[in-house]
Amino acid sequence: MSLEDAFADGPAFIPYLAAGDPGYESSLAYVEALERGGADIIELGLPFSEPVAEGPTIQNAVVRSLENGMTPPRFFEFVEDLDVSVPLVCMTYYNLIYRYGDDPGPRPFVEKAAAVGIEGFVVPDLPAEEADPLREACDEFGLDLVFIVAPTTRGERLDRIMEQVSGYVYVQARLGTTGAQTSVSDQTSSSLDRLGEYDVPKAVGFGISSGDHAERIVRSGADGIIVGSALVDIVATGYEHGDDAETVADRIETLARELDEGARAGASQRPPHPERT
Amino acid sequence: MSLEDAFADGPAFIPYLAAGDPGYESSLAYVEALERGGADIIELGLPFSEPVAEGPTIQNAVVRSLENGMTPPRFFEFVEDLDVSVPLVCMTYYNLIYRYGDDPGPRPFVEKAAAVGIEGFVVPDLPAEEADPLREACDEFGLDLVFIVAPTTRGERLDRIMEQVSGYVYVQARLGTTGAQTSVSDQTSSSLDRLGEYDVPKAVGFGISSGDHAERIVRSGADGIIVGSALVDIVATGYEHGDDAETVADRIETLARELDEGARAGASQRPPHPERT
Amino acid sequence: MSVDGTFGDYGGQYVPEALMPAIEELNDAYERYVLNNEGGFMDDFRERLRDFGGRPTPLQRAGRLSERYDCEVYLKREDLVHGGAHKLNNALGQVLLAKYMGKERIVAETGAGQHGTATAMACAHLDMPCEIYMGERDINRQRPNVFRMKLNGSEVNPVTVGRGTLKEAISETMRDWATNVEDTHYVIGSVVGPHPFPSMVRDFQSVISEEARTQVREQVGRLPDAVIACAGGGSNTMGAFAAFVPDDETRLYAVEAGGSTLEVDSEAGVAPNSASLTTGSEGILHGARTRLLQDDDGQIMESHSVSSGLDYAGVGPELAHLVDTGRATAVNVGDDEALTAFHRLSQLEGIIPALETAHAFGYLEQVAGPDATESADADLGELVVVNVSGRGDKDLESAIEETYERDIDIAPNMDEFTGGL
Amino acid sequence: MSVDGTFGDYGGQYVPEALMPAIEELNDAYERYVLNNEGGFMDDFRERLRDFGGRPTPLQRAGRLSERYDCEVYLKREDLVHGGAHKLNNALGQVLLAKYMGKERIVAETGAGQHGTATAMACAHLDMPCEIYMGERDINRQRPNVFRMKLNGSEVNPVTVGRGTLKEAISETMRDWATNVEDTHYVIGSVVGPHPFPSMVRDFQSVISEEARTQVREQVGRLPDAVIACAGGGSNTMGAFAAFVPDDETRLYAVEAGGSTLEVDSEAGVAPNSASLTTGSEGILHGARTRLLQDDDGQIMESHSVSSGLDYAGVGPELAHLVDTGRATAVNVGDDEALTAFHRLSQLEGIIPALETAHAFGYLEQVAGPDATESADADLGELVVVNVSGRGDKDLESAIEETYERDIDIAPNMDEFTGGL
Ligand SMILES: Cc1ncc(COP(=O)(O)O)c(C=O)c1O
Ligand SMILES: Cc1ncc(COP(=O)(O)O)c(C=O)c1O
Repeated sequence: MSLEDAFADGPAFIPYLAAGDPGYESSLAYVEALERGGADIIELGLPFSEPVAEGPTIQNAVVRSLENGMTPPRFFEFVEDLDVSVPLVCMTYYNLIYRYGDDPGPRPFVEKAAAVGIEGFVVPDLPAEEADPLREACDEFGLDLVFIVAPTTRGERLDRIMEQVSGYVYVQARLGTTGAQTSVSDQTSSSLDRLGEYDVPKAVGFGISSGDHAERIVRSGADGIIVGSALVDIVATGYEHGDDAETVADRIETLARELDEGARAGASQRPPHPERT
Repeated sequence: MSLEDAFADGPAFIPYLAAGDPGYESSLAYVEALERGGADIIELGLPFSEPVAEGPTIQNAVVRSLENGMTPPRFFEFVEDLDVSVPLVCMTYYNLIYRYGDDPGPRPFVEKAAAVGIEGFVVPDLPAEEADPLREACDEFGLDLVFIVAPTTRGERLDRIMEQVSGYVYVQARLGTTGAQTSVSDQTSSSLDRLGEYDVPKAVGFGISSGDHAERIVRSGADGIIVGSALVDIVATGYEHGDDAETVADRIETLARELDEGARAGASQRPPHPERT
Repeated sequence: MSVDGTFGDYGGQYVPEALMPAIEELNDAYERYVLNNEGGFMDDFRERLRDFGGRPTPLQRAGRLSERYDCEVYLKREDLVHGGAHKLNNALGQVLLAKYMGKERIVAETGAGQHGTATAMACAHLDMPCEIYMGERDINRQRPNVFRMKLNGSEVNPVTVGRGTLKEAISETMRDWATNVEDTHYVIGSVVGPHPFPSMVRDFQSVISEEARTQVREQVGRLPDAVIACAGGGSNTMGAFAAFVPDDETRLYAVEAGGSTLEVDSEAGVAPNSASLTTGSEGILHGARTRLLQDDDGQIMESHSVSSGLDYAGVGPELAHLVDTGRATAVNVGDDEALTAFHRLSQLEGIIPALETAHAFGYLEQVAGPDATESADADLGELVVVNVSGRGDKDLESAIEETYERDIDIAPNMDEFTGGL
Repeated sequence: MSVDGTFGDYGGQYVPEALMPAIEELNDAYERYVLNNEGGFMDDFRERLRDFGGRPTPLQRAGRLSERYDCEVYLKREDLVHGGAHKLNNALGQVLLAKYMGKERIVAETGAGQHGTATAMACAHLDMPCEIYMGERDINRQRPNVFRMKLNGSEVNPVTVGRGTLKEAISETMRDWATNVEDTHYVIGSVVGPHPFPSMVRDFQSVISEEARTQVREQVGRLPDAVIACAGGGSNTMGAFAAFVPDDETRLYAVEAGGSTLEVDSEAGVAPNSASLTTGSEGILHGARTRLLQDDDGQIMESHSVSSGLDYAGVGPELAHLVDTGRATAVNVGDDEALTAFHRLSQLEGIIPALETAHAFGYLEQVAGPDATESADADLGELVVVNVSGRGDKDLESAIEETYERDIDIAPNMDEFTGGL
């Protein structure tokens, strides 16, 4: 199933977790719980030591995962060990992609990612201007390259990104970094408006934390929702309290379901749009 | 008795103590002990808060005396209360002389000093260049003005000083500040040589601490010896140990006698000098 | 450099999309105000550098060093710039630019606190609100600098994630910028980060070599055989090199922190040095492609140096390019050598250098000192300019601690300071 | 001044005879080298001031102060001199002179440590052995400065007698000089002491006003209406005034430390201020006749000020004379006002001043600030030059302590610094 297909059957629910957080086995369980909760695509973070685009929640997840020995090779094993059927998007920073393999450049990483079944990438520190090499490798191995569009992205920049994007566009709901929030920002609606004319699914992320929240976002016109910090929070709390992995996985599944249902509810309330399938 | 007369009968022994060190009454007793020990002239220190020409021993004496309330008016009372018959020289710094009385200038201080029976002054921070006003007041009231000649004083400077000096000249035995030492410095002999031609008694001070020491100084040609720190040391030790004033006075008298006898012994070993009486 | 901000393979703009519009706006302002002096920006900047910053700084012949090294040693005295280091050249330029751009708020990161204090000073001078991010561990190590920033009216935000040092502070400042990008300018402290920062910071710092080049010709009548500067991010380095780059006969030495050893513990992700030019490899960090201390996977390593201002895993892309192309030479000086040089300069010339700066002098000793090995193949020539990037007042506590630990033999007896100042 | 070193009734040479030959020798050297530039001494001095010292220092328009005080405020930036204060101008001059005189050893006294560090720097630069006397209490209060002197290779001798402060250190240095007068020069730290020191130190410091006078004419096109400088011993004061003395239209303000109050406790021999020009009387101290804080008997009083560099019972004789004759005006600023001014300058201009210097700015606020009383009768005019005698890095600890104690309302929140740095 390709990434774009995941949007065919109503709004896509796209949860994020950092691979290996807090440990290898528990993390496998948590990611699998996402699928049970209704995930249409899963964004799987490969932790980088300098996660400049993340807020404190995901930053701490990255630290936990790294301390537990997560590396790019382990990440690929992790993907192989995962028992999920929805498409996986690898979210990581460019240096890890660039440094993988014997020669610098993104090709070896993409080749390996394709081999383990990854369908696409989100690379928060790789703007369209610098993306050509990765874009080429993705094309070669048939992977999608998702770009983030920020509330500040307009005009020419937007065109340039939309020319390169594939799979879906990650609509950043508000300025700042990742992290759970409770209100729908004005920035979200105006971003969706600006993106209206482009023919690619629009998934909104940054700060979605509840079913109600998801519902409102989709009602405003999003084709999907991306949820990270709210889910990572569950992992963090479970880790801090020493809860067992099964309990934590259940909580994750529960929130996932709430989010997924919220998104669906939002879609049903939406005025029909001829150009949207 | 004038200061110069004190040199008539053999070498003059000129001890120094700080008035009021450590207390008013005890200090009276110590000064009186100097006379019993054979003093020919007594240099009585009026403590100044910034005794720049003194070493640590006398500095500390100054601190003790000031803390006990010594002031210029008290000093004059002290002199009046003293029961000694040898001439007294007041040793102090110029600011105290300058500030005494209603009008700035040395005259009121000198007038008062004369009235209480002081015979002369030594003012360590008043070089000949600045001494005219004090010299005039001394002349008016018939007091002597003793100057210090340092090992570095030569040529014109020496002449200038010797024109102004009266009573005796205070030959500084070595460079530095006051303080007990044990050897006779080469600087002493060469200073005495330089002063040979001037017709005024030469008293050597700075660092004389024992009868033997006194003997050698006088043997080298001094007309008198000035001893301060070695005597002040006795006061300091007595004060620190809490010894009673009588005991301390006895010790002072004993050292004074040793010094006086040393000086006399030195004189008897001296080749007869026609120009010295 | 090319107009797109790449230096050979290095440079670029590897930043989150949210920042790109701001970076484009900045790039536009850089071209207008800095490169084309629109609105008289550069005149205004140079006047403030002179009156507020204390420029030009002297180029001083170091008599006793010249004797020791048997060549003419000249010192470019950036330690005399207001605030005590070259850092103000850049901070003042950027804060002024932000003002011209209509920004209303400044954020900055700082490690040792030098860039933070420089930024705080510039912001007070230009009446701009300022927030500075600083790792909690650095805050505890550099309390006087924290206090100075506060005195100048800046807020200092402790960064508690990770190890609480410069790396984390940079990430945190980027986050603030990403959140408040519309009214806020991020004053980066060295020739690092996405384009236009490396070029812009270099341009602001180039005043060092522009002055030095004129001064050395006036005072000695010729160009130097060598220019030596320490390199952390590389801003004093690029500043000291820039005007000399076209002078082929002048050799350029970038002295990195050799730390305790050049060996790297890749397993632990720790480099006991900050020698990214010497021991690092190509990668992408904090917005640019450059040379980095990284492990085999591309994770950034903890760097180490006795001088916190050199303690950074990356280096400016332009400097990396100059080294790769052979125009500049990367060398390094270890902690012990740097500390010894710190004491030597203090004693011989009456200039207490920053520990960063001391590395540059350590190199002079390494290749021209009495114990220089035969294999020290650098030929400094007869006329050497050393950039005194900053003064050491900020480093007194570290100097005490580290001198004891390392038992530096030329150090004065400091027994009374064992407990610190 | 007259050639004999008197200024009206002030000045003179009230020193022990043992020192007189050295003082005559110094006077001779002063006339030959300083006044007549023998052997190119003054050229050598000026070149070193430039290259080693960082001169000329800027005359900076202070934008935000100018706005606050509704007049043009210009700052003479002596805080940018190497070492952080005007003190080096004098120390370098004297150590160089000692070298020309063939002396082989330097002694100096220091209170706050600024003169000591300046002397230590000059001695390292000129390769002269140096011993510095410092009261034990001051040593404990100014540890960073003690450490800096040691780093520069000087010995620091603690003075334990009395209260262990500047007064005692001066006496002790005089004693050392009296003992070693033949090969040793005593570098006095201000325009005090016996002739030729007051004239000589003034001449070395006059570079401040010589530069400022030229700069203000170049930058503004006219002479200032007022020059303001703080006054301890008065060396930055005389330095800032000297070239303007013949300019009758320029008013000169010497700002003394008003301490906690101008009331004097004559009984206890304590003046809670250091305002010898305002509250003192004529007397003789440390070699000169001048205005002093003394009790009715002529005993010198303990002075007090929040800034240790102003904490001295005397003042330079020439400055006392300028005030007596009406050419200069003595005013004073208390501890609280000075501390407030310290914070204000830091916040408004990005310059953290020495606490001494802050007094000069306190005066500006006193007479031109928003709360200036009607009775503030000083008319500063429209163009004011303030001498920024030094930077405040040395005062950070005191600033913390004193700001808390006095609860200065414009101070930043410094809770995290209650325990000191
Ligand atoms: C005095 C000094 N020199 C050098 C550096 C290193 O920075 P850069 O390499 O950017 O000049 C610093 C950084 O804080 C510094 O304070
Ligand atoms: C910065 C500064 N200003 C002023 C003074 C006061 O000295 P003077 O009155 O001699 O300039 C000092 C003395 O240490 C000082 O350090």
